[in-house]
Amino acid sequence: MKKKAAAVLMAAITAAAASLGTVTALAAEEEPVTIRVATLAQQLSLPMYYISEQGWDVENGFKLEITTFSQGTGINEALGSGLVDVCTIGAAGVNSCCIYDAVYLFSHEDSAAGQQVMVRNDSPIAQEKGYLEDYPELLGSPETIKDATILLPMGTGSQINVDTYLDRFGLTEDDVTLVNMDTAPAYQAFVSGEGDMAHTCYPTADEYDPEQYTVAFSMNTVGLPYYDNIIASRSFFEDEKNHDALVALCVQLLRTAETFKDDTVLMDTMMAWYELNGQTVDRDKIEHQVLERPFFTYEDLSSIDATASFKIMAEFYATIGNITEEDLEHVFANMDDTIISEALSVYAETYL
Amino acid sequence: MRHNYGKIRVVLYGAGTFLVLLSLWQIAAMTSNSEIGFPTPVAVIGRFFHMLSNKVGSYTIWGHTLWSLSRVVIGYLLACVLGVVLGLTMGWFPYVKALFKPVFDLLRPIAPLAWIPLAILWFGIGEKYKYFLIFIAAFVPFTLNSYAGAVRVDRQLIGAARMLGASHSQVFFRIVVPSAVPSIFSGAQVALSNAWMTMLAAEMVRSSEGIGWLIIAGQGINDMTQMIAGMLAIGIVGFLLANGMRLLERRCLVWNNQGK
Amino acid sequence: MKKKSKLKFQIISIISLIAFFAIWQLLTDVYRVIPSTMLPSPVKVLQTIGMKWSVKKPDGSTLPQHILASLQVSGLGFCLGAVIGVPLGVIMAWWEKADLSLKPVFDFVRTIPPIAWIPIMIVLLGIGVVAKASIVFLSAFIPCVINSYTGIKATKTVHIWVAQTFGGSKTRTLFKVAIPTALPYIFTGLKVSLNSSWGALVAAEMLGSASGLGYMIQMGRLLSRADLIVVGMIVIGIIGTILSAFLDSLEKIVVKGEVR
Amino acid sequence: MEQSGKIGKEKLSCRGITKSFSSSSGNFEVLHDLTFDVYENEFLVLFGPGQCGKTTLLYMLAGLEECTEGEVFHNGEPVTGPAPSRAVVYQTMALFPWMTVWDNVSFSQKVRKAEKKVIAERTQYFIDLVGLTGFEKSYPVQLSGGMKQRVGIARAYCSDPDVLLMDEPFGHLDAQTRYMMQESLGKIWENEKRTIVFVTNNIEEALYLADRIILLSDCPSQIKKEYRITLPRPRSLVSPEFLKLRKEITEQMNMSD
Repeated sequence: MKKKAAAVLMAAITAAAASLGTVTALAAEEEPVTIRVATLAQQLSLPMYYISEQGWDVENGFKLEITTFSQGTGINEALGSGLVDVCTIGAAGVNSCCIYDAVYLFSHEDSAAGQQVMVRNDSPIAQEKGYLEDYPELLGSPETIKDATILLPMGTGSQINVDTYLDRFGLTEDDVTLVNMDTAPAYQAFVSGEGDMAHTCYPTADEYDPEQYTVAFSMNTVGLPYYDNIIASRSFFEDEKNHDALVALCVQLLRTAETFKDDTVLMDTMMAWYELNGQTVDRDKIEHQVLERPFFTYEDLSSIDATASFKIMAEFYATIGNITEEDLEHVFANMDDTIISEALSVYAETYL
Repeated sequence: MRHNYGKIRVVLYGAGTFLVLLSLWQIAAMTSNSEIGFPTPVAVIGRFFHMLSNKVGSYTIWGHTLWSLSRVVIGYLLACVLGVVLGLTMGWFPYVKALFKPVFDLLRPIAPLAWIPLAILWFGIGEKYKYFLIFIAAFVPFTLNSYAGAVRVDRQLIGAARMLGASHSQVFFRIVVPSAVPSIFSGAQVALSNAWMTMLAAEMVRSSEGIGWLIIAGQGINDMTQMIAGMLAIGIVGFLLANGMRLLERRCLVWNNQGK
Repeated sequence: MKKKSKLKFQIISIISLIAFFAIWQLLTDVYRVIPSTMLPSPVKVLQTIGMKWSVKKPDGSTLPQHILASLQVSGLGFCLGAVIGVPLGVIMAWWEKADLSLKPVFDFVRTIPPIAWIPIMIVLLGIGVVAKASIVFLSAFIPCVINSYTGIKATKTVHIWVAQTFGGSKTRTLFKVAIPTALPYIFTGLKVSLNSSWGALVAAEMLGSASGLGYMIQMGRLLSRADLIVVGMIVIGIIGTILSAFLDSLEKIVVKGEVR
Repeated sequence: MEQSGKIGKEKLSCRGITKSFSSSSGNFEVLHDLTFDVYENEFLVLFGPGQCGKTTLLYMLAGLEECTEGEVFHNGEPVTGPAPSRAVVYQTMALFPWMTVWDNVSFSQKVRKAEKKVIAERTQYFIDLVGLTGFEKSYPVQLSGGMKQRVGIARAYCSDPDVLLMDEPFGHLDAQTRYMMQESLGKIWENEKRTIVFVTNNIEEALYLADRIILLSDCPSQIKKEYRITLPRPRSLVSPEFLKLRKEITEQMNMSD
């Protein structure tokens, strides 16, 4: 045991020293273009995971290196520090587009389901339902929501979710106290009696005991379209030799979305992902979580304007002051559609 | 602070208190009905030994500890070398002091953890930002204590050395540096606990292995037992590091044991 | 040092400070070597301080509110540390049984950095000011215990002998003789403890907070706003310096005839 | 002050030495216009009451302190700073705590980069001379007061000085060790003839060791009187001449001029 442990330590030191000092030279030309991908955990990383498992990436001239993150803000930092080329990210992607000049390619999944805020059954907010006619599902009223303490991971889609909810009741962030906590710690704090409302998402959402907690609102009930997006770093996007690899990646994502229409394939992949990450999960329990968040196929992207959600989020960030007006212009300027349109036509020729 | 009250009595009392505390914890855990099952000490210790042999994530506790230690070692050694050199030269050469001390005093009061966001911005979220953070956390105590050691050198010893024919640089290397060693060692002790704490913070912010990651992974899946077992590991390793440093000090400073 | 050379070094120090800021300004705004997302220029930092003084955006509170929240958390933590730490140190030093039983537990708890307690504190004490103060308490109470312990132990046995010859009971001697003599040590302990409780502020606010300088830095990180980060760091640094300067002058007044 | 008979040529000479310290409450003069010479291979003792600047005077002879007025000459050359040729034995011994006895004694040779063989020989010789054989490897913290002072003496001798300046070297020792040290210093001086300037406020010590005694007055101290001691060595502290001289000097010292 001792020798192995020492070997690990030595390896760690040499690896660290190497990364500290030398800049690793790019792989030789004819090898597939390596794309370093950052994805959010669980369901959102499935397409990338599936592509590399099936070997579809090497077949089409690119190689995926996947790292998973718990929050979009972590991915922002990865993009900012040039450790990542492409990422799947939610609302936090707006920051990357305006501050790190990243490029929005397209939205690949409707991930609104599960993005909800829980409230205790016995709390005053839970007693009032249907206060607003056009949003019958929403719980609470301006009086009960005012001065509430809400636990949520700030700077992500959940903040927009909460702000939209407040906006429906004519309130703003200044009327409540927003406490910045990651989803899991938020659950533990809320469950031990802290705060009045706690934002959550799958899989933590299912941990809440239905007898004690109900959904005050979710992205669907608040009417906020929330899609996850594929975003590329500016340097990677502008490098001509990566163009084909990017198109190929988008094509494979569309192909995976198509195969994921078959529920059993989708669920098997999900279970395989959990296995790989050393987490034991009950298949039936998580089935609804996975199926409620469909991936956009070729037909979906041809019929609806998938960029709507990203634009709404960017405008929202501007209104609450997270980004300035000219940042907003910057975001819109960075929304590219050339790659996805090329990918759609390539997909049509090969797979239809 | 060590008073020998007879070995057996020491062990008896110490073990006694630990037992009392553990049983209190056991009772509290069993009776508590909080939503999150509060683990009992037995579960925690059991999990700790379980994690010693089987993997959590990609390593056992040994691997995680080694990862954490490897990060501390690199940042710590760098801070030791630079901190001592800067501290001693600042303490002995007035020009160096005039040049570097103001900027050093400007950056010194900033808590190491406050550097995390900037470190991530500068070095990305790989390993480098952890080395930078640990370096900053250890660099300040090393520099401060070396500076204090060099400034507080006994003037008479310097007179004696010059009287015996030592040149200005010989005085620095043969008199100032050795006489600063005791206070450098006390700086090393502070630097070690700083480095250890900051390494943990860096790992809890972003990492895929290490003891800090172990706790955060536990928190991520609401596994309180893993969280507390992780803390147990941190406590043990921290305990060994601190005592290891004291032993090293006692061995190296045999000429000074009447001082401290 | 002769008058002339002392002045010379002061000038060099001022020049080096000005150079530090000038280089920083040149590298960021003037020559754009470092992008503003990585490091804002001093001018931008000043603008942000000006803006943040009255504007709540984008992190939800103005700078004075952040400062107030932080002072509240570390202040409460410090008081807890002093109120519990000092008596604990005195008891441990004065009664041998207490020393034997409490010391091992204290040494073990001491090695677990405050930040490792965060996940547990969320469950035990929630996320209010008390929970955050408990994280500060964990790093503040250690210097209090150590210094009051050393203070009492350092009380000359002759003092105790003198008190006992005049018929003082053990506890009366403690309050009449031992504690007054240990006052300078206890005061140093309080000084160190206040510094470390200000240092632990950033860790405490990682527990989940809605305002405070540590929170402001975190928000700067989440929103990729380097200027918020640097402003938070600088304000922490400035307040830290003011605190320790205040304590140094207080110490000079309070502890006049102390043995150093 | 008449010039006593010449023993050898002058080693050290002071011309109009004055020393005053400027403190917040104005200047405080310690030494006032001292002029005297130190002759080759002479055991000169500067004797005077407790606080009369004897140590400052000694430091000025060694070059560790600057003179406010006047100058110190060594073999005719003005003294500008400390040098191995004017070795000092400190009252507080000032040994290097992190060095073993061997390293302390051989310090001056090592600093001068003498070759290995010479260093080893000289160091061993002087360690044996002061009676510290066998303690080469121990640290100062492990030695008694007397032994530490022996290291101080050996260290000074080892730098092959032209003049040995001793600042109340036995001031901190208990009476017993003090007598023993005075005796061994006398013997050492017999074997290794050097010019020695010895500062003390203890009359027996002065009379036991000195060829010549310069009596200094209170601050600002001046030369009160000079005595040539021609008693045969080794002197006994109880012989009538010894006691007579002792009485005379003590009276002279207590007589305020």
